[in-house]
Amino acid sequence: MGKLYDQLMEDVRFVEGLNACMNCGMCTGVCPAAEFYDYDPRRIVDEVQKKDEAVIEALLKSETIWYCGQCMSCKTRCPRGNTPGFVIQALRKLSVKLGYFTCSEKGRQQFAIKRTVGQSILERGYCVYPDIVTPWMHPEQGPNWESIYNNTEEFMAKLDIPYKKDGAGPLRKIDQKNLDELKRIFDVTGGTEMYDCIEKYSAEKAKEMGVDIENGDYLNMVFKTNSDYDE
Amino acid sequence: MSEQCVAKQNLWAKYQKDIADDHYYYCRSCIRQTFFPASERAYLNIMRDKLGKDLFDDPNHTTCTGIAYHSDLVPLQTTETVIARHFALMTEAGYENMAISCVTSFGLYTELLHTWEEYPEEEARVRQYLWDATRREFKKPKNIAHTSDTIYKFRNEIAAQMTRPLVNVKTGEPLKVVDHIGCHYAKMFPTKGVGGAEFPRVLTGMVEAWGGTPIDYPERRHCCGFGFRNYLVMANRGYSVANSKKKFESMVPYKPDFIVANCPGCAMFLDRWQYTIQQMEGTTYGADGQGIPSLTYEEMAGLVLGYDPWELGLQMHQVPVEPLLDKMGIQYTPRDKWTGKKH
Amino acid sequence: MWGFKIAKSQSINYDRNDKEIMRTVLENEPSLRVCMACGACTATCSAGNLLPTFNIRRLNTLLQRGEYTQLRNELNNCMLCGKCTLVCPRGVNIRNIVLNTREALMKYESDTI
Amino acid sequence: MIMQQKNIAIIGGGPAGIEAAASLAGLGHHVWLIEKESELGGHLRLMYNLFPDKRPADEVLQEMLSHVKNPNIEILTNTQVADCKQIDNRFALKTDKGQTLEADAVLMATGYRLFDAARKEEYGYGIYQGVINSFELEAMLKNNTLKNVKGEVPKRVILLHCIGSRDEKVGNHYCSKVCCVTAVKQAIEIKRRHPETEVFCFYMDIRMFGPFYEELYREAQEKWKVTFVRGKISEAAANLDGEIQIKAEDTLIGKPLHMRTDLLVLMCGMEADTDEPVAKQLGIERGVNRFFRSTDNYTLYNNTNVAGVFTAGACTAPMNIIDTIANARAAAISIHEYLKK
Amino acid sequence: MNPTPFDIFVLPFTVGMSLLFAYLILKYASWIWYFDRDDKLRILRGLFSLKSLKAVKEIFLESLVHRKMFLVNRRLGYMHFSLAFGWFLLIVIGAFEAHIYMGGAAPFYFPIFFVYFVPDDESFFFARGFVQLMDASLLLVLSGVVVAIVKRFYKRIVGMKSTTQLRLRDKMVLYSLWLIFPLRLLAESATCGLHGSGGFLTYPVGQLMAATLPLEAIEYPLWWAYSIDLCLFFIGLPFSRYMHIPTEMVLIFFRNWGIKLKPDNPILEEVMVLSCPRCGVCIDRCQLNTAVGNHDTQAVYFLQRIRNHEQHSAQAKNCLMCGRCESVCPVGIDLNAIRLRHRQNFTPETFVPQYNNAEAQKVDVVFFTGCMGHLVPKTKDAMVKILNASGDRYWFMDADGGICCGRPMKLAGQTAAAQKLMAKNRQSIIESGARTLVTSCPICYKVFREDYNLEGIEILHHTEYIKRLIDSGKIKVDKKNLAVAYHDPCELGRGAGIYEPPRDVLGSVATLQTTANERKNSLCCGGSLANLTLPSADKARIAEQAMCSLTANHPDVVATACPLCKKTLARTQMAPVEDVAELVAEAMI
Repeated sequence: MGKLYDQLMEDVRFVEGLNACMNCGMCTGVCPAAEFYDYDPRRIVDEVQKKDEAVIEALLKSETIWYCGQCMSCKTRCPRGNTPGFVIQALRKLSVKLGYFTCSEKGRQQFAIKRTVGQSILERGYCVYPDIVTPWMHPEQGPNWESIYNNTEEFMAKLDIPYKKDGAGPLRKIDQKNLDELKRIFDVTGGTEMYDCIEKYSAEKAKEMGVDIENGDYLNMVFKTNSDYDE
Repeated sequence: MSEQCVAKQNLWAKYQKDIADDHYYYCRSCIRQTFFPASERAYLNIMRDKLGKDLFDDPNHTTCTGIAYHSDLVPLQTTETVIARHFALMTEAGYENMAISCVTSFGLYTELLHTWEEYPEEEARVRQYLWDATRREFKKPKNIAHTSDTIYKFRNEIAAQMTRPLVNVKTGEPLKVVDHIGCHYAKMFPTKGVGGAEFPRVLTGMVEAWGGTPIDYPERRHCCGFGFRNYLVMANRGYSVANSKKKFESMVPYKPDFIVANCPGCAMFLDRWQYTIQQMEGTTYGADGQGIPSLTYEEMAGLVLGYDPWELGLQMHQVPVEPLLDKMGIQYTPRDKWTGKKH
Repeated sequence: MWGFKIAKSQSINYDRNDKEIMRTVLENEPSLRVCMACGACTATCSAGNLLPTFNIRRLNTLLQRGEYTQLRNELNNCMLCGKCTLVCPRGVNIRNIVLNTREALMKYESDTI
Repeated sequence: MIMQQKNIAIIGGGPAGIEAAASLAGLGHHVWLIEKESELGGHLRLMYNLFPDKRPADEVLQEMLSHVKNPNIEILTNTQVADCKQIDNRFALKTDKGQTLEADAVLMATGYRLFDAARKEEYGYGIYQGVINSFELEAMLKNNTLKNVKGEVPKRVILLHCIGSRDEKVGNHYCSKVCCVTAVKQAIEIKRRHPETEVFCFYMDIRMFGPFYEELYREAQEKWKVTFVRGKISEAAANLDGEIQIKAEDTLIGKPLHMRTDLLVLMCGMEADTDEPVAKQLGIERGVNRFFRSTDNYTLYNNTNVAGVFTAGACTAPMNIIDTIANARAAAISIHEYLKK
Repeated sequence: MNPTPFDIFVLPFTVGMSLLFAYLILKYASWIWYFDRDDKLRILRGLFSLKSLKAVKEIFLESLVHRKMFLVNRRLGYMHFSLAFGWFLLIVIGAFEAHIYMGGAAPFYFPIFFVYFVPDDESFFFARGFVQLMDASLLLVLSGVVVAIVKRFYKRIVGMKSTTQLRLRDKMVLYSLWLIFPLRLLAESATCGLHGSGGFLTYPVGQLMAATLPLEAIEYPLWWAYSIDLCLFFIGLPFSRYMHIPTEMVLIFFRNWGIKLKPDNPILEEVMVLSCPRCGVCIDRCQLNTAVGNHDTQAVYFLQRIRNHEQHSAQAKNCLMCGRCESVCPVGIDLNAIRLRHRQNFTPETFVPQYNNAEAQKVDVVFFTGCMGHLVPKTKDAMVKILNASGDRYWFMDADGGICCGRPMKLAGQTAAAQKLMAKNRQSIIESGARTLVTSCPICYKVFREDYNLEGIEILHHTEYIKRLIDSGKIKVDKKNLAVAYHDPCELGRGAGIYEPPRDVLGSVATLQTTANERKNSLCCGGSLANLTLPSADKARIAEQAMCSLTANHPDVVATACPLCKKTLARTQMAPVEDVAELVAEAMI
């Protein structure tokens, strides 16, 4: 394993996303996450470009790299052609790869996303599907959604949507052949490996924290814990 | 024409995007099909039946993994290869143009093609991955457009068939429309969006062509707050809603009649967060105290073309759309909202 | 039920921020204005040497933007040793700014409670 | 040895052209000073006063113009060079008025083009009335018409540095050098007239390279109470009242900063005038910054790749008036030495 | 025995005098009442001890003779001496005269108006002598009055550049004081003129008046005027600066009985404030006056503001606390301590240190360079070299930076916060097990000595430590051909009384020059941390003033023993400035 900075340099997004930052602050000025979190993309880019291994390691274990919402507004504005959002992606990927993501509360959430969106891709062929937008996980979806969710089949039928049916069209069922192709792509491109990484390190962390991962306690915990709210 | 308009026209002139004329390979959106399946159907219907265009809706199409990618579940190469598979499916089906329904996908496809230009070795690597996994090969698309680009392109043709312009039938005034553009539509590659990143034309062009008045407001360019992991994980949703709230508070003084978005996620969030804020804080936005309806551009196009609101799936919105329908003078049967209307 | 709370903006809202303390301190120690943010104070700071998150240079800016909450927290770390004032190339009496800000903050807080 | 009188064509009648003409005439040469506008002076004509001494620009211009009242100088205003050819060591210039000028040397003093602020789309220049550029502010100061969109004295003015400079997004990697001190000068002038107006400068780095510039910066802080914020504004948008809402990061704190302002002044940088026809016809090379490339930046600054063609002033790089005058004199000496050979 | 004489004009005086006495008795009683238990015990124990005798002696020397003021300024001293001592003589001699005349008890107004009641009676014992003595005393006082009046208008006559500025109330009392003795002279002379009596002063003046004025008509009004003027003065006294006369004496007693200024008890401060005679000696000593041109913050004005309950926070902060004023104050007021007390009033105590020192090492000697020490690395390196050569087992406690000694915080009035810092350092020092604590910084040195309670640990400034090393032969130095002028740091010299060790050390490595302002009279460098508000340009002016004095004899090097002084003086670029330790390190063999 090379130095952290060298590992980051292996990611094309990092190479593309980081030229030389002059700390003008345009990215932070427009960043939605900087407004609502203690988050400063400029500082992250500046810290990374210093190539200090200890600093990078601290970042990989930090909360701060997980705040970015990936809107990429920073890419539009940077006068040096940097993309802090890409740098964040590279940092997060390395954090997952090295298992550092479990060091932070926000990083641990990767497990919840993997178990929901991640699973859905391989099981249904799409990231999002009505079945996974459960009202208890998504109270903000409101009563209309709740009634649709409870009668999806009937509702979609009335709208003439081929929900879980064969053939083309929205919400149709993806056949196994295509799902198999997706899985093989995941296998050869490192997608499966990354999923496994999330599972493996999360299981280790769950054990360390004494939280049961099998019965869903760990998932529930990472899905719902936000220390900022407790203050 | 005012100085301001001239300046905007000059700006838009710089961003004349090439949009294919016909024969599109259609790329489905995870979020749109989940929350606005009827919008999708309306889009296909408008393109095919109203505009006589050829679109191929491929049963083999899957997600591009964009949400997982931006949530850091999968590496870049996985997403690239899944997208490459779509290129292969398109090539196999004999198409060269893509119409992409999802803004995240659109941004990713654009980014991918850009990356391959700059880093050809990356393209070679992905071709190899795709071959290894699926034995498929592909040609890169000649043209990729967001589905809103195609509607924008044919906005005048739609206007010609329009039955319900964006006009308040009671006052005769044009409806005031707030446009919201998905961040990944043009912020990453301003030249790939109609009108660029700062004053995008894609939705305001439709609004103007169909008789409405687009509203500019200070937080127009701000993200809706989706933020991938910031919404997907319950604990983080405070961020997501706060960003939408920031937008609502900024747009309210302009008294907009409705919001229109080209990104499926944004349209959904700008709808649902109004409900959430109302429930959590008691604030209802909108001049009439009934919320500001947040439509997809397909729904907007469907309404002006005289589609039945419940066929367009407007009942899936949490903010009631009836006041808007009333303003536009659209007839609807309240009882059909949930029971459906067989046609 | 919701599992989250609507986040509050952490931005500096200059229009909304109260500038009373800033005005008081500027009146008592006008040298505050000429800070050019070189960071010499932070570099030499005795407290910053022991507590790297403490940045005496940032105090000046926080004060001038009316960011009193963060200011109060940071202010409590200063030992008043005076090195910052001694090294400042613009002759800013940083030590007196700290003193005045502490005094003004205390008065402000007792007034606003 | 008495040198035979030579003919020199100076393209551009701004400060560089004027000063070079005066110097060359003083050395005994005959000069055509060709200016496309109806008056000499270039951008200097648009300025109210000049840093660092705040001397009125008109006064400086008039003094410079008094030097070109010389029988050796033929001033051709409202004139453009339509065609230009090099024949052996000489240059044949045809003007759009049909004159043919046979010159032994050509001096390019074509100056600069102000960066078009509309290209920084995020600030809405041209779209939002409250967003103006630095020359428009200078005109307001010159005509005493500093007003917000409602026609009142602005309560707050923000000057934003580095517009079109140090910005890869518009293809300009270089620093335009004069904008920082111009902003400081303008900020002081606003405060001098309207002490109640709050004036802010948003900057990335304050570059006070000339004598008494740093002192001027300090004066702006200390005496005039101008506030300096380190951070480039990311976005500007008008609200219903026509005020401009800005978003930036206060990088010295590390947090986003939001505020409203009556006026947002974009301190536009300098760009090379790449459409200039003479340079194209003579094949004068430009550097990566698109300004004319010097043969050597240290010893042959005013020489170009074409023998007999010289450059002076802001067509070589962003330059202030003081340096332009010095540079024009240097160019005159370089031409004189070239013609001696 | 003569009958008791009386006239109605004595009433104003009697009333004024009675009121004054009543006021003073109440005042003295209230002070003692408000002292804490310890101080009350001190008074009880001291009252009938030798301490009281010492106090009487001091009162005689200082309040009457004004010995200290004579030492500072002879003309000013004479003024105060003539007024105070002359009046004292008038009272004492007058009392004897009256009592002898009466052959027993006399009403207390009687001696004051003796001449009126007994214009030409030479029958009693020493009557002629008394007349002459009283005239002599009156002349002494009058000479003082003349000097005082002249001083008011031509201050340089008494050798002062600045004199105190007065307010209206003070002026009225001052004029009433000035008038007392001329009126007495006129009234006595008028009576003497009518009776052809009088001494060497009153007789000629009386004759002159008789020749030129209608004496019968004006004699009686003059006595009235004299009495009324005395009354005015006595009533005005408690509200004027002349309150210092009755207060200073009390202060001297209190001091001799061992009562000290305390942060939480304002009584002694009140006594001190009232004791200030506003002689103005402090004004010319103050470099904020002489170098910066400030005429508002000097001790006399500061005390005046406190007394008058005027805004004085700016003055409390704007003081170098160099101690130059305190060291010459004729009344011996604790001027720095009072200044510091008034910084407590408006400073919050919300400070919580979130840091710690490096782990303590077990050694014999702890070396603490202090915050400022890190700004003069050459001094620091010199000390490391010397410590390495000493053979002592030492720990450089703040080698990588440490917690501030706490004195800067204390000087800013944040005592409780300062104590939190001190506690941390104290713990580290004690944990090291060292018997000796050496510091390079006089600021730290002072606070270590005064506030740290490091029992069993000897606290040395590095100059003291180096002197021991040289004396004991632990380090050897070579005397260089170098002329050195030494600058006494305020905190080390006036602050801690360390004048000789640095000079001794310098003497063994270089040739020490004498300078115009040495030891107790040394000038402040201006860098003082005690001044909270002084702008940097003004600090530079003070530094230049100090350097002008130090470089008068063109030394090769100006030496000092404080990192802050070194840094501040070096900025003037008027001469190379080195710490004593640096010169020693260079001279080590």
